[in-house]
Amino acid sequence: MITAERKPLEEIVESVASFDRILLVGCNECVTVCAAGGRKEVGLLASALNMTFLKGGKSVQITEHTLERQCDPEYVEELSQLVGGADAILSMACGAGVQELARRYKDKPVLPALNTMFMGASERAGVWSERCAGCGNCVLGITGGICPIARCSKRIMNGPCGGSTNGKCEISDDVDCAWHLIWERLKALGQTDLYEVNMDAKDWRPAGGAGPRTIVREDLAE
Amino acid sequence: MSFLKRLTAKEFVVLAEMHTPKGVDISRLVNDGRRLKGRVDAVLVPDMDNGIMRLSALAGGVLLQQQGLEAIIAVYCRDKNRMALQGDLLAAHVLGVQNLIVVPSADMAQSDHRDAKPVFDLDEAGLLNAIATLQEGKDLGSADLDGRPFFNTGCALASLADGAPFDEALEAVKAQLAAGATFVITPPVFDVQACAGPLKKLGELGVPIIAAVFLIKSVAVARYLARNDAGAHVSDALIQRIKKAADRESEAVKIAAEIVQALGSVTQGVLLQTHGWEHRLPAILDMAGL
Amino acid sequence: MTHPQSNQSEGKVLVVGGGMGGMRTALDLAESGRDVVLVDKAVSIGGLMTQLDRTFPTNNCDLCTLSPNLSQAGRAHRIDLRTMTRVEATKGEQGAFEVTLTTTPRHIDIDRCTACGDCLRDHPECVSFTPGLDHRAPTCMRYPQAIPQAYSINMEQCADVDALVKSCPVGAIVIDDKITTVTETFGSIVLAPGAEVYDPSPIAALGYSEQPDVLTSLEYERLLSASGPTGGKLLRPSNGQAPKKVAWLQCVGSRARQADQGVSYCSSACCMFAIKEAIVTKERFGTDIETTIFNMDIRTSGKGYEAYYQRSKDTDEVRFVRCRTQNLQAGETGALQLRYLPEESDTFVTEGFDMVVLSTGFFIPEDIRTLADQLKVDLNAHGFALTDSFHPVSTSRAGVYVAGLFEGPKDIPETMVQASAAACMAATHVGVTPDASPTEELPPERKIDDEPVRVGVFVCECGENIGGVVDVDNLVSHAQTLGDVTHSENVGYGCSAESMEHIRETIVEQKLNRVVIGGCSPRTHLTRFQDLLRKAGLNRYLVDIANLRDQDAWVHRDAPELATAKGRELIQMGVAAVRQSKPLADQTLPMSQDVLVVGGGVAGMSAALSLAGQGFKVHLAERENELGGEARNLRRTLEGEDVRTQIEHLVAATEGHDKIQVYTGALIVDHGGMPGKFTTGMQVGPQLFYRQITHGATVLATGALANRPSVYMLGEHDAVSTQHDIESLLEDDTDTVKTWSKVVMIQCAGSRTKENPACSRICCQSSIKNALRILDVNPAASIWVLYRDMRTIGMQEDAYQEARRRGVIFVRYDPENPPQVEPVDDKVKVTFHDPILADDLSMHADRVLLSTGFIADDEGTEELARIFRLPRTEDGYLLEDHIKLRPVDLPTLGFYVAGTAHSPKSIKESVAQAQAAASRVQTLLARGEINLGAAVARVEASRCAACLVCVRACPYGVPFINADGNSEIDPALCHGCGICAAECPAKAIQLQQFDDDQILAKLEGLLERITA
Amino acid sequence: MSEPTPQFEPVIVAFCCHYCAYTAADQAGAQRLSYPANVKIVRVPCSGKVDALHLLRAFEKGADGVYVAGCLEGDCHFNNGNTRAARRVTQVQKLIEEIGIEKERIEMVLMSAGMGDRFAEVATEITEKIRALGPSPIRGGKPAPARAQTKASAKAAK
Amino acid sequence: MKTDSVLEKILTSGQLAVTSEVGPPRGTDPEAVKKKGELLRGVVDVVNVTDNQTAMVRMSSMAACAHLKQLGLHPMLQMVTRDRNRLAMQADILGAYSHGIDNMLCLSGDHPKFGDHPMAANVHDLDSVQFLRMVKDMRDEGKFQGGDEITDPPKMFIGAAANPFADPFELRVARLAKKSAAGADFVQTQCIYNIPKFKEWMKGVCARGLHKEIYVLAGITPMKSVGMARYMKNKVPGMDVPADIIKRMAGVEKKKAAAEGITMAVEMIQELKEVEGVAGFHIMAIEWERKVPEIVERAGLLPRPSV
Repeated sequence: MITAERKPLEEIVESVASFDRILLVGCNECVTVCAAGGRKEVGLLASALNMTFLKGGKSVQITEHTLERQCDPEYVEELSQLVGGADAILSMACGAGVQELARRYKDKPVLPALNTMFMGASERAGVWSERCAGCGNCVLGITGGICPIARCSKRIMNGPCGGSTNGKCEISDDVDCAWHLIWERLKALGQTDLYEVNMDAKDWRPAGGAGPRTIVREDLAE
Repeated sequence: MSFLKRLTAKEFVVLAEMHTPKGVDISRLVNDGRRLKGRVDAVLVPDMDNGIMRLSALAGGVLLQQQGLEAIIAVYCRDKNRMALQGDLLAAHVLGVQNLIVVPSADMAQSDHRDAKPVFDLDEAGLLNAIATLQEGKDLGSADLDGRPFFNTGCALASLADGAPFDEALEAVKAQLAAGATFVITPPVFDVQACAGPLKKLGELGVPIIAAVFLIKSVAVARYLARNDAGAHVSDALIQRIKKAADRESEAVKIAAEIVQALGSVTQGVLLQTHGWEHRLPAILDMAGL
Repeated sequence: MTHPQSNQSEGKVLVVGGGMGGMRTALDLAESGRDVVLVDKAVSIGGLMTQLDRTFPTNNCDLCTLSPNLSQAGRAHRIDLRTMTRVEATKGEQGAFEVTLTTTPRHIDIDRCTACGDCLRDHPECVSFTPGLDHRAPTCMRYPQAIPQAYSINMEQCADVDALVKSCPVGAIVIDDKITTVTETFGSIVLAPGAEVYDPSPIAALGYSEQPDVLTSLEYERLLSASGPTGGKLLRPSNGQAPKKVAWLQCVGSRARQADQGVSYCSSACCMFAIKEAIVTKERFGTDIETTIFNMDIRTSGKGYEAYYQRSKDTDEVRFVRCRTQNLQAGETGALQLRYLPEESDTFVTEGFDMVVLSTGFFIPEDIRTLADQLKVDLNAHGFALTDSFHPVSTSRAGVYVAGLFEGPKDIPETMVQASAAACMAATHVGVTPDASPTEELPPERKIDDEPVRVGVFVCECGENIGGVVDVDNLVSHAQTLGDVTHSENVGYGCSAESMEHIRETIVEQKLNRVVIGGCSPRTHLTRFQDLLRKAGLNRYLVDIANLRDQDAWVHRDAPELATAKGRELIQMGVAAVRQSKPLADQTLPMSQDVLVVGGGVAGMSAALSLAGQGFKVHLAERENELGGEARNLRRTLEGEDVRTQIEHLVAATEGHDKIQVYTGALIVDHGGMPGKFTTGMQVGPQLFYRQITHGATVLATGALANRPSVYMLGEHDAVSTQHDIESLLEDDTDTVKTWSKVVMIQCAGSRTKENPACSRICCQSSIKNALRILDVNPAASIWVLYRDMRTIGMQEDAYQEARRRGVIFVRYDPENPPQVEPVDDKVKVTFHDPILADDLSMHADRVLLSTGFIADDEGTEELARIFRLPRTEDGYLLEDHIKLRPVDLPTLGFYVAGTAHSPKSIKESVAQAQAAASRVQTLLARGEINLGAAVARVEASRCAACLVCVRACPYGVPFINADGNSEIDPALCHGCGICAAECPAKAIQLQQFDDDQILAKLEGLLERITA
Repeated sequence: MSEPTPQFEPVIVAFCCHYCAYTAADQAGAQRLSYPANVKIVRVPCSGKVDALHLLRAFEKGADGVYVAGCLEGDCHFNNGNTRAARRVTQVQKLIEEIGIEKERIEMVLMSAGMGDRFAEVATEITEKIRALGPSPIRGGKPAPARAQTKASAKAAK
Repeated sequence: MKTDSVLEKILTSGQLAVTSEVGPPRGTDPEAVKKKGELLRGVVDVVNVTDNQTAMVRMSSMAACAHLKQLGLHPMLQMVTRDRNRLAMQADILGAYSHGIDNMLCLSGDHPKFGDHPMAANVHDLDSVQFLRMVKDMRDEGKFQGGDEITDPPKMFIGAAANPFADPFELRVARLAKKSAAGADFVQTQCIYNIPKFKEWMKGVCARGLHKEIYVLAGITPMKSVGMARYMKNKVPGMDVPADIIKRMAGVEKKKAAAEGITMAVEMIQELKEVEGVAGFHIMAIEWERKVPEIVERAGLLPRPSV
């Protein structure tokens, strides 16, 4: 899941300060699950913005709407009725959603209300952690299902470095040493021999090193 | 690795106690068991402890083994004569239950069948002897068996209370070890330091010692233990700690986990006794870092 | 005319007396599935309590607390209510009593009468109301919520029968109504005929007959009542002016030394009654009114009463004067001159008062003695029904039970306890009958989807309670201005039967589809109004209550304008919320019929045996290793009963009962579920084996502890012990007792103190019991009792007087200056101040006996209260749902309390409360199914993002993601907390009854004026 | 009688759980304990039902102070609704601070059903505190225009 | 001989090598480096020059190395993967070698979180193992990492760092093996305080025969004070300072603490000399270079061999 968190209110307020009618659009996918941009957060932000403007003596019309998914044109189309009545669109989706709105509604400023963070998993209620860096060349099969690219602070592919203590990364006791986890997992799987293999220098092209990436499924693409 | 292998390899073992139902609704046992799969080395199934008639430990143990757990079942002398005992032991082997623990029989004063006739055909050492005999391919009547069963058998220490109670219990354990038991399970330990003496003496026996860790669920239970069980060493500070906790249930789990951790370097394993709060076992294991 | 009766009525219980006690008995029996005939000689039921204005210690309006019971009694279809009916004769025995009942003609067809009052207006001479106790004939209806809601006519007084008949617009007058006599068969009989209040006229010195400003306490109560002769204004009958100085004289007609001065026992309730009247007087009519209570002892030994007494002194500045004699005469200026001898003085004092209230006690009148005679029920010397400690509501005749004042003088909570206990006992003789005759055919629910919203607002005045502070008419007219409100009115007492019917009619006539009641707390009254909507053909969830009483009028008494303004806002909020409400359906589950009783003392065992006797499976959990509780240490009661033998019997019966599963050494460790289906886990026996029990109801009989305070050298000197300690000594070692030449007893040792503020209730009688017993063994002993107030309530007073007669010396001490105890070899020296001698005395005692009473079992109840989530009082006793009317029910449905876990009490009171708890349990379990209400979480699948937040947040693990990939919540398992709804990031979950639209509408309703 | 000095009368919304705080409020009434009329109670089944959104909307509609009153710690009738509510209150405190509203304007209080006196005390204290803080900063501005919340189903596009 | 490195020569000859290090200044004045270098002349064989040590910006290691080289000392270029991608790294290696710098140490580097630029991009195009492989391939295959041939490849004597104490301990030997396999000729270890643990590690290294493939230089850092000891124990990632070391430091008077630290370092070297597989010492006297001669002398490592 893509995770995100709300930008500081001040930054959002500044970005929409010059508009009188704002269409605030949430997304019912990933950002709902990570409590950043679902109906509830849309409601909270609308309230907060409204109050901020009221405080400044300004009256702003905020229309709330939450789409099933902001990164699909068909869902985004749903907004066409509402966009006319707005001076700007404030999106509570990930960067993909924001860009999809901007692509579809070319004459409206589309502003992000969230900072898109990472692809992560939910550790427990209310806690999400980075799990995948989208590097385009998955090595999880030889690292015991734990990604050194996303989860090692130094992206070390032949770890661990010399800084880990008690299974924790040198940068913080709150961060697990990915290589410690990998090693434990490989041990449990009886695959410690996989560790001995030196992983070659990584080809970063699939990770975006070669520019924006596109996936085309020939059989599905029209 | 099986329970026996871990014991032999001197690795720390984690056991959990799971009671069979009084009745035939096994859903709770099975569900709690599934939740423990992969988290403990084996589950200990007591048999009619406290003199409460229930589903037999053998059946409970087999059920849990079907869930992918390894079972240790309790065997004792109060309710069966040597015929029934031997027959059930053979059955246990055939059904795949190979871990036994010989336990003393609970007093029937608190039983729900106080009028029942206690058998005591054998005593604990006699039962261990019977197990050894069976393993040699004979029964107590010296007849040859078709096929020899194999068991990994432990015994239970009766008391950790300093002085005479412990000394007597220790002698009994020695006798049982001599009769074939290979590991010992202690009564609940609440204060590892206070029990250091007895635990040390047990350690000197040279067999794996597994200490019971009991989840104290309430202040009343803590007080009860403090008042009624000299070997428990439940201190007033512990009672106050539970009492002052905002969430007594979580505090109890924390205390159990701390004891487990403290025992890590003292004994070769722990037996978690949650008595009905098996749903809390994962929390104890998490907190104890197991 | 006599109707020969068939055998059909075997399954019925006859309840005689329609006061609070009789009503409670009848209601309990009806709710637990028994058919009841409730007879009362009066024209309407309600008894004495209907004449009270407010009751202590909560100072609630009685009419408000009582009326729900009354109208319930009137409508419960299992109760056959027969007013103006007397018991004439009985035959047969338990299981099949044949009882002859005679009904006086009312000349009114109750079913037709609408209580419009036209007959009264036109023919006051022959239309009768019970005039109440005011000998100055009030002109009002006895009370506005009377049940049945009908008048009665005395045809003999009627001069023009034709005119009378014509005066009735509905033709309800029956000219040829005759006395009817029927003989019916009853399985058992409960006697709750009440008592009468002493008429002080014979005591000339009190001037009651001559002086209009001398009133009885009940008359004073009528004067305070909103429905009373002055419309709730405190005015002197003599001149119609407000009094500035009011005196109460206690023990008028009670604790009398001579027969012509009244009865010798203590009437038990008058002290609290007087204190309450004094406080209410100040609260309602001005703090500058001087209130003085003249008394011998203040006997406030009920639960919470001592604190109320202390508050009256400290906060309300009620003056208490202890004195011996008094007489009254009118002074020259019209003031009443009261002459009295203060306790600490030897000269008489004369003081003027504007009004004098005589706190008159109870006595059993001749007609009740006659009733007892007809029922062959033995009475004691005072005319009260004979009972014993272990059978507190059983009369001498098997199958006949007693409750309330007829059993002995008592207060309302004890009456309510006995009433339920009597119901429990009476129910043992009659089976549960199927609910064959639902008298209320509910109309089908109206479909309102297509209707425009039409809100009706009904605002209660609740007498002075709301109307005295809030401008109700202002609220009514304000409501009319609110959106969608099509009807708005003032309904007086909204919960009275009359008003309820009016509201129902209005809903139907005006086609209202949403209702807002401005009244008291929805906690207590929402269900009643929901039922009303249902009767009016609306879904029950289309109503909201604006809490104008508990959260407005009562708390803003000093600021009526603010209260009115807030009331308007509360109504606005209510209207806004109901506009958003939708019809909802209730969820149900079957109930477990098993009962968990916690505590194996006298109360626990009695409750268990009562329930098991009725066929319920009982799990009895006792934390000790044997049954018996504190009472194991007792030997005899004041009345001389052998406690030990009785306890042994109880234990044997409990352990031997095949419906009772006893768990000794049982510690409760967890609890969950809901009323009707609780699960409780406990650890049992030496190995702490875990058992989990599923049960429909829970009785807490966890007891209290014998107090052992570190005072007066207790525990430090062998000559100092508690009353408790010497029980066995007195029985088994009389030789030692014979060596005592001087015994000093100190009362209130460790009770009524800062640490343990409650009165322990039983210690005064214990000391009397032990004093008399010591004298039996050792007549030469000199016994001194140092006390603060002797609280020998009821018939215990006789024993107190006997002790005085036999030479026991009673000396009052001041808590500020308590007795001093010092060791002198094997004796102790006791020094104390004697107020009568006005001197310090000092004596060497062979034995000092401390009356230490009870202390709440903090160790036991603190944790149990946490596990069961029940509130406790500040001093650690379990807090009941309503101190007066629901003394057995705990605030969480399905939990009941019995015995000293509730408050200090005697064995007799404990057993009664245990039986009462058993009765209350039956009323719950008879419902058969659990109504989970409609407050359940619902998922709007199209919005659900399947994020698992609800799955993780639910405290009960109910939500799950279903095959469609959406969260699903089983309404039968949902507990209705709404946590999932609050956490759902997609706003896909709503908690019905509390959905966001409604909550936000409330906010909007409230804050309208700011944003508008 | 002296002329009452005109003072700022704050509007305070109290979300009270049915089992404890609301009962305590009724208790206060039964005991005739007085507290400021500024406090208006919204009854909820559990303090855990109070959504951050409700708290924020209360301010938006013009409340000067808001509090959530739940059961004592460990006493929640629904296990832990009160602690959840407390966490939400903390979250909303942060949010309103971002908006520029003093975080003291919202708080969580705990009480048992029997604590009528505590209810009155808390209501008085909070009212005084809010009174001292003055009107909510957002009340200085113009009224809030109604905000549209589109009802169109998001699934319609599917 | 793979290279012309003096270090390689000493190690190949079987003599104990001694290295030390200097940190370049946070400014442009080369004197500081030169001064520190002078202190070490004749005392150690090769002087490491750190690369943005502790993720703080300093004069580049290559420039500082060049200054030392001009003084006739033998510098060792340290390089971390944190700040450069593979292009920049290779370019700098070519540049360094062109200045006659023929020793280098390949590291991953401290995380920027600890430094003065926590907001900096954390490059890590390669990890240290991949880095070693790249340098080795440049030297032995004469190829850039991308595969193109190098005219006049750089002949670097390649070093790596090893922390025998970091968790998981059981992995530490294997990790050394990986570095060795990737191309490391020698390894300088993390400061050693826990000698038993170091010996255990060395035992593992020898058991695997690694000591025959890679030279192990034991890291030594003298303690200046008990405060430093505690800091190292608690604050420095991957450092293992046993309690008895702290106790020993705490047991002496404050002004004698530094001397005690030196003595302890000397004792350690003497003890470690006897350990199989220890090929030399890397003395990291952080900002205390003036004490290195004393340590080396008292440890009986003087005079340094000339090769």
